[in-house]
Amino acid sequence: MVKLAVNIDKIQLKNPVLTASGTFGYGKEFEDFIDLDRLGGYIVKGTTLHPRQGNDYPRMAETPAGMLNAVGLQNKGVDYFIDSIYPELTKYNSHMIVNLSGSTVEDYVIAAEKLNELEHMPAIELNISCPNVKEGGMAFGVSCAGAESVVKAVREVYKKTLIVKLSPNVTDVTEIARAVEAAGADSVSLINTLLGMAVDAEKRKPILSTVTGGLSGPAVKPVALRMVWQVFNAVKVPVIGIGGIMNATDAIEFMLAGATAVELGTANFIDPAVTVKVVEGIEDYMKRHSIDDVNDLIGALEV
Amino acid sequence: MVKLAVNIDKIQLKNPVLTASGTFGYGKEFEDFIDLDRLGGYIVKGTTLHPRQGNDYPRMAETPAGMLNAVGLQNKGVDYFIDSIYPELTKYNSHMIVNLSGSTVEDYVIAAEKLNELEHMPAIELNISCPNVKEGGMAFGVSCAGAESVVKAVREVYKKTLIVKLSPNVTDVTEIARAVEAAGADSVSLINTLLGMAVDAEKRKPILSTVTGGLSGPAVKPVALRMVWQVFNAVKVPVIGIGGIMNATDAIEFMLAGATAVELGTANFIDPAVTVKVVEGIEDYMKRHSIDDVNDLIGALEV
Amino acid sequence: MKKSVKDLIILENECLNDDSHKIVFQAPDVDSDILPGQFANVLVKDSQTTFLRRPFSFYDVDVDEKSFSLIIKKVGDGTRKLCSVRPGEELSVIYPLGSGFTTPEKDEKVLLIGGGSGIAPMMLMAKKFAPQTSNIHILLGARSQKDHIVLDEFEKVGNLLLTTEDGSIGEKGYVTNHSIFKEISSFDKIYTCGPNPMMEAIGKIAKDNNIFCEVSLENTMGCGFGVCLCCVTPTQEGNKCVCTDGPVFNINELKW
Amino acid sequence: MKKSVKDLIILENECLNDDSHKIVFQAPDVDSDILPGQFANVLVKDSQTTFLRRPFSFYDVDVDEKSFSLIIKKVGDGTRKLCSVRPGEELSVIYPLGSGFTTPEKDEKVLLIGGGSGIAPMMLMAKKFAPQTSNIHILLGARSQKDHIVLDEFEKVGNLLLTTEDGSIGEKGYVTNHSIFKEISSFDKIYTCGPNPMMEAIGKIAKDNNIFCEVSLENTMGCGFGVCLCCVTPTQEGNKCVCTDGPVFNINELKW
Ligand SMILES: Cc1cc2nc3c(=O)[nH]c(=O)nc-3n(C[C@H](O)[C@H](O)[C@H](O)COP(=O)(O)OP(=O)(O)OC[C@H]3O[C@@H](n4cnc5c(N)ncnc54)[C@H](O)[C@@H]3O)c2cc1C
Ligand SMILES: Cc1cc2nc3c(=O)[nH]c(=O)nc-3n(C[C@H](O)[C@H](O)[C@H](O)COP(=O)(O)OP(=O)(O)OC[C@H]3O[C@@H](n4cnc5c(N)ncnc54)[C@H](O)[C@@H]3O)c2cc1C
Ligand SMILES: Cc1cc2nc3c(=O)[nH]c(=O)nc-3n(C[C@H](O)[C@H](O)[C@H](O)COP(=O)(O)O)c2cc1C
Ligand SMILES: Cc1cc2nc3c(=O)[nH]c(=O)nc-3n(C[C@H](O)[C@H](O)[C@H](O)COP(=O)(O)O)c2cc1C
Ligand code: FES
Ligand code: FES
Repeated sequence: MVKLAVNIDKIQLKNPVLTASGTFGYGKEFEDFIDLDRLGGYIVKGTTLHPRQGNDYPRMAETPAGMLNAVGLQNKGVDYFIDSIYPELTKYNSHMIVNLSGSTVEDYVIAAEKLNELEHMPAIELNISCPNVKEGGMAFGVSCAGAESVVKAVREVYKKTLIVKLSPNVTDVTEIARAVEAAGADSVSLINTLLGMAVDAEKRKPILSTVTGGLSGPAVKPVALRMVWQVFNAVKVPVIGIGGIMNATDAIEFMLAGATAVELGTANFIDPAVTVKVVEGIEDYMKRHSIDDVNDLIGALEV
Repeated sequence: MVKLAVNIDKIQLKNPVLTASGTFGYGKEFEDFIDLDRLGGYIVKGTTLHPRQGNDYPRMAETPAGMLNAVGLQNKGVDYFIDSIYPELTKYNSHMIVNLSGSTVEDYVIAAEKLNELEHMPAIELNISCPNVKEGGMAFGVSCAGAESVVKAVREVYKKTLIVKLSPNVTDVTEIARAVEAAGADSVSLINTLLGMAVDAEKRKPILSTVTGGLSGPAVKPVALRMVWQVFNAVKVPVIGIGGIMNATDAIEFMLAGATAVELGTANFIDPAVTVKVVEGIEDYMKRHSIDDVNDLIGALEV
Repeated sequence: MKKSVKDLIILENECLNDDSHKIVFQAPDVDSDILPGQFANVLVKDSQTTFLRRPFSFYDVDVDEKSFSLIIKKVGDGTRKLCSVRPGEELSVIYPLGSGFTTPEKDEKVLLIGGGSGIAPMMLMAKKFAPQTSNIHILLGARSQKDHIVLDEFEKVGNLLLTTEDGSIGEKGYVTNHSIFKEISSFDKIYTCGPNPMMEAIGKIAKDNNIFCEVSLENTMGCGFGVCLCCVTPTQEGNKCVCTDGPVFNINELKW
Repeated sequence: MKKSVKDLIILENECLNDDSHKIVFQAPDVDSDILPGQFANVLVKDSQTTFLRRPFSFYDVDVDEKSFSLIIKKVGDGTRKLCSVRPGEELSVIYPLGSGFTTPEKDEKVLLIGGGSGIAPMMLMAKKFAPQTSNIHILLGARSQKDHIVLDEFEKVGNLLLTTEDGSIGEKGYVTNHSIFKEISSFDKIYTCGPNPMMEAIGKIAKDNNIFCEVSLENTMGCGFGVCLCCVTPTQEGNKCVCTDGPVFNINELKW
C-alpha cells in the first residue's frame, strides 16, 4: 500500500486531491458521480458575508483549451451557508473547506469569525484573487499591502487553518506569497484565474456581460506550474497547486513542482468523476515508480 | 474594393497583418510558401548588439493549445544583421521591422543607433519583454521605471517609428503602456509570451533546459485580447495586437478590441502560409459585413 | 434516476437534412423517469475548438430497447463533429440532467410549440402523453420546407400544424402568426422550446390569455449539473440555473 | 524542389506491427530531388493534445506514382492519431524539409545503420544508391524480432545484418555489438539514424577508425523549417538548427 496522506498545517488530508472553489458547488451535487469520502477534501463555493446575485448572463465563454467565467461570486451569504448548507455537509468525512471572499477587510473578518465556530470545518481558503467582482476581490491580491491587510485581520479572528488563494495577475507572485506568509497564512493555494477576454467577431461584441473574466482550464497550466514552482521556492508553508489539472499526470507535475496538494477545477465540468480518477492515477504512478510515500513527490523536480 | 491599409505612426501598412518576431526568421525562410509582399510587414528575429548562442536544448515544450519556448535570443548580432541580412531583405517591398533586445540600456542604444541608419527599415520593435534571458529582457518591461529608461534612451537616438513590445507578466499593463508612451514610443505591441513551465512527470524533470519559458499560441489569446483592450483604452498611440492569432477571425477580434494591426507568431509554425490567408480572411469578413475601411474595425467593440 | 457520466455506444446516426442528425445512443440504464425537457450533456472528443460538453434535449427514450436519441443541429464545430460520429463509436454523456416539463392533466387541451432544434423535447413530450389524451396539438416552425424534419414522426403523436417563413409548407410566417392562435384561449397549457424571441412572443400571448405556459431555455452551459453557475437566467427569485432549476421554467417565474 | 504546405490524400495505411504503420501519401509534386534524410512535417488534426506538427523522415519516394511513404512509430498521442488515418482522408504536410545524407561514391563500401524509427531514412538511402553499388550493408537493431519491420524490403536493397537485444533474430546485443564492427575499417562511409546513444556510440567508433560518418538527429521541433530556433544542437560552429542545417550532420561537426 502506498501512503497518500499529506498535511496542510494541522490538517491531514487522506490524499492530495482537493476540489477548486466555484467548480464543485457544495459537493453534494457530485453525489451521483463519486463518493466524496474518497477525496482529500473539497473546497466549496465562494462565499461572502452578504448574499450576492453575481453578474449578468452570459458569464461564460469557451476558449482554446479553457474557459472564461464571470460568475461574480453568486452566493446566498455566509449565514445561509452556516444554517442551511453546512449541517448537510457534515455527513461526509472528507475535509470540507469554504472559500471566503469579501469587498472590504471588515466583511472578510466578520464572515471569518462566524466560520471559525464551525466544528467540522478545519480550514478556510481566503480568496483575495477573484477577478470578477468590482470591489475587493482581486484588488486585495495584487499588492503586498492589500494582501497583508486582509490576511492579518482575518488571522486575528480565525484560529484554524488559514489558506490564502493567490492571484496570477501579478508581476511577482513570490512577493505576494511572502507577504501573506508573513501575515500569518498557514498555506497558500494558487492560481486563481488569469484575467482574460473573449470577443464575438460576428456580433462585434464581448462574449461576457462583464467584458473580461477569469481564464481557467488546461490553457493556464504552464503559467500555474511556473508560479507554484516559484512560490514553493519562496515560502515555507505548504503550497496547494491549482490550474488546468485534468488528470493524474497533471497533478503529479504540480506536486513535483512543489505542491503538497492540488485542487481540480474546470476538469469537474468535463468529467464529474475526475477527482477520484486522479486519486487512483496518483496511486498507479507511485506503484510504477516505486514511490511509497506521496510526500516524496513534493518539490522532487530534478533541475 | 475594401480598404485594408492602416497607419502605425508615419508608416502606412498595406494591410494590418504583420509577423511576430522570433517566429518568422528573417522572412526569406517563407519564400517558398508565400509572397512576402502580400503582408502589411514582417518583423524579423530578435536581434541584440552582440551575438548570442541562446539557451541549451531543449528550448521548446508543447502545451495545451500552445507551446513554451526558451530560445534566449540566439542571433548573430546587429552588425551581422546589417551587413549580411538586411541587404538581402531590401528586395521585398513589404515593411521590414527588426525586433531589438538588450541586456543594458547602453546595448539597446548602440544597436538602435546603427539601425537608425538603415534606409529601408522604417521602424524597430523594442523588445523589453523577453522572458528567456537572464539579464535585461523582461526585467525592463515589468516596471515603469525600467521600461521608461530604455525607451527614453533609445528614443534619443532612433528617429523613425519606435514600437515598444510589452510584457504580459505584469500586474497592470496599462501602467507600463502609459510609461512607454510618455517616454516617446510611437506604438505599443503586445503581448510577448507569458512566463510558464512544463514538467515531464515520467522523468521528474523540467522539459526546458531553462526550467521556465515563454508561453504562446491560442492558449494565451484571452489574456492577450484583454490586455490589448485595456491598453487601447489607456493610450493614444496605435496598439499592435499579438497572442494566439491563428486565423482571420482571431485577427478581427484583436482589431475590435483596439488593435490597429496584428502580429502572427506561433501560427506560422503550424501553417507557414497562414499570414496571407489572414489577409484574405479579413477582406472576406469586411465584404460580408459591408465594411469598406478596415480602420472602422479598430476598437469597434460594442460594450 | 441517478445522474451518471458514461461512455455510450452509438447505435445509429441518421442524417435528417443538410443540418440535422438523429443520433441513437445505447444506454443500459435508461428508465421511464426521464422527463421531456431533460437533457444529456455530450463530450466532443478530438476537437481542438470544443472544450466543454454540449447539451441536447432528449428527443426520444426507448426504455425497452435501452436507448435514447438526440436530434443535433449543426451550428458550430462541436455539433458538426458530433454529427460525424459513426455507429459503434462511443461518446461520453452525462445524463439525465435538468428538470422536465410538468405533466398535463388527462383532459387538458395542450399546445406544443417547437422552433429550430427546440422541436426535440416536444417529441418526447408528445410521446409521453399521447396515450393519455387526444388533445395534443403540435405547432412547428421553420424557415422553409427543407428545414422541417421528422414530420412523419410528429404526425403519429398529435395534431400537427406547421409554419414556414417562406410559405413553402404550412402557413406562412412565424409560429406566432399561425391561425391556431385565434383560438388560443381554448387551450389549457402551452409548452414550448425554441429561439428566445419565439418563446418570449409565445410567453406574452400566454400571459395575455392567462394560459399556463412552460418554456425550455437553451443558455450556454459550463457544467450542466448546477456547479459552475454560468447558465443563469434572471427570475422573480433572482438568478437561477437553467441546467438544474430549468431548463424548463414557467413563464411567470421569468422576468419576461 | 520547393518546400510547400499541402493537404495530401492518404493512399494506404499499412500496419507493420503493434507499434508501426507505413503510410503512403499522394504527392503530385514529388520529384527525384528528395534526398534520404530529408523529412516531412505532418499536422495532426483533431487532437486536443497535439498542437505542433510531427516530423518524419522519408521512407520511400515514388516519383513515377507521385507518392511518398513514411514509417510512423506510435510513441505518443500524435503518432497514435496519425496511425489511425484512413485511406482517402487528407493530412496537411510540409515537405521536403532538411538536408539529406551526402551521396557515397560508386565504389565505396557503405554501412547504413538504423535503430528504432531511424530505419526509415536508411531505406530511401539504400534505394537511391543500390543501383550504383553492390557494396551496401544495412545493419538494423531492435529489441526483439517482433520489433524488426520491413525486413523483406531491406533485403532487396543491400546486405542485411540484424541485431536484437534478446537474440530472437540476428546477433544478440546492440547494433554496436554486431560482428561487422570487427571489420569496420574496411568501410568507407557510415550513415546512421536512431536513438542518440546508439548514434554516439557509432560516431565514436567511426572517429576512432577515421571513417566518414553522418548521423541524422531527431530533436523535437517547433516549426521544421528554420524559423523558431527550437531544434538546435551544439556544433563546432555554435548552435545549429537540426531542421535546416540538419537533420544530417557529419559527426565531426557535432560536439560528441
Ligand atoms: C438545455 C439545452 C438543450 C438543447 N437541446 C438541443 C437539441 O435538442 N438539439 C440541438 O441541436 N441543440 C440543442 N441545444 C443547443 C446546443 O447545445 C448548441 O447548439 C450546441 O451547444 C452548439 O455547439 P457548437 O460547438 O456546435 O457551437 P459553437 O461553436 O459553440 O457555437 C456556434 C454558434 O452558436 C451559438 N450558440 C452555441 N450555443 C448556444 C446556445 N446554447 N444558445 C445560443 N447560442 C448558442 C454560439 O454563440 C455561436 O455563435 C440545447 C441547448 C441547451 C442548453
Ligand atoms: C527529423 C526527424 C525525423 C523523424 N523521423 C521519424 C520517422 O521516420 N518515424 C518515426 O516514427 N518517428 C520519426 N521521428 C520522431 C517523431 O517525430 C516523434 O516520434 C513524434 O514527433 C512523436 O509525436 P507524439 O505526439 O506521438 O509523441 P509525444 O506525445 O510528443 O511524445 C511522446 C514521448 O516521446 C518523446 N519524444 C517525442 N518526440 C521526440 C523526439 N523528437 N526526440 C526524443 N523524444 C521524443 C517525448 O518526450 C515523450 O516522452 C523523427 C523526428 C525527427 C525530428
Ligand atoms: C466557473 C468558475 C467559478 C469559480 N469561482 C471561484 C470562487 O468562487 N472562488 C475562488 O477562489 N475561485 C473560483 N474559481 C477559480 C477556481 O477555483 C480555480 O482557481 C481556477 O479555475 C483554476 O483552476 P482550473 O484550471 O482547474 O479550473 C472559479 C472558477 C470557475 C471556472
Ligand atoms: C519560438 C519563439 C521565439 C520568439 N522570439 C521572440 C523574440 O526574439 N523577440 C520577441 O519580441 N518576441 C519573441 N517571441 C514572442 C512572439 O513574437 C509573440 O509575442 C508571442 O509568441 C505571442 O504570439 P503568438 O501566440 O502568436 O505566438 C517568440 C515566440 C516564439 C514562439
Ligand atoms: S451549466 Fe453549470 S450551473 Fe448550469
Ligand atoms: S524546428 Fe524550428 S528552427 Fe528547427
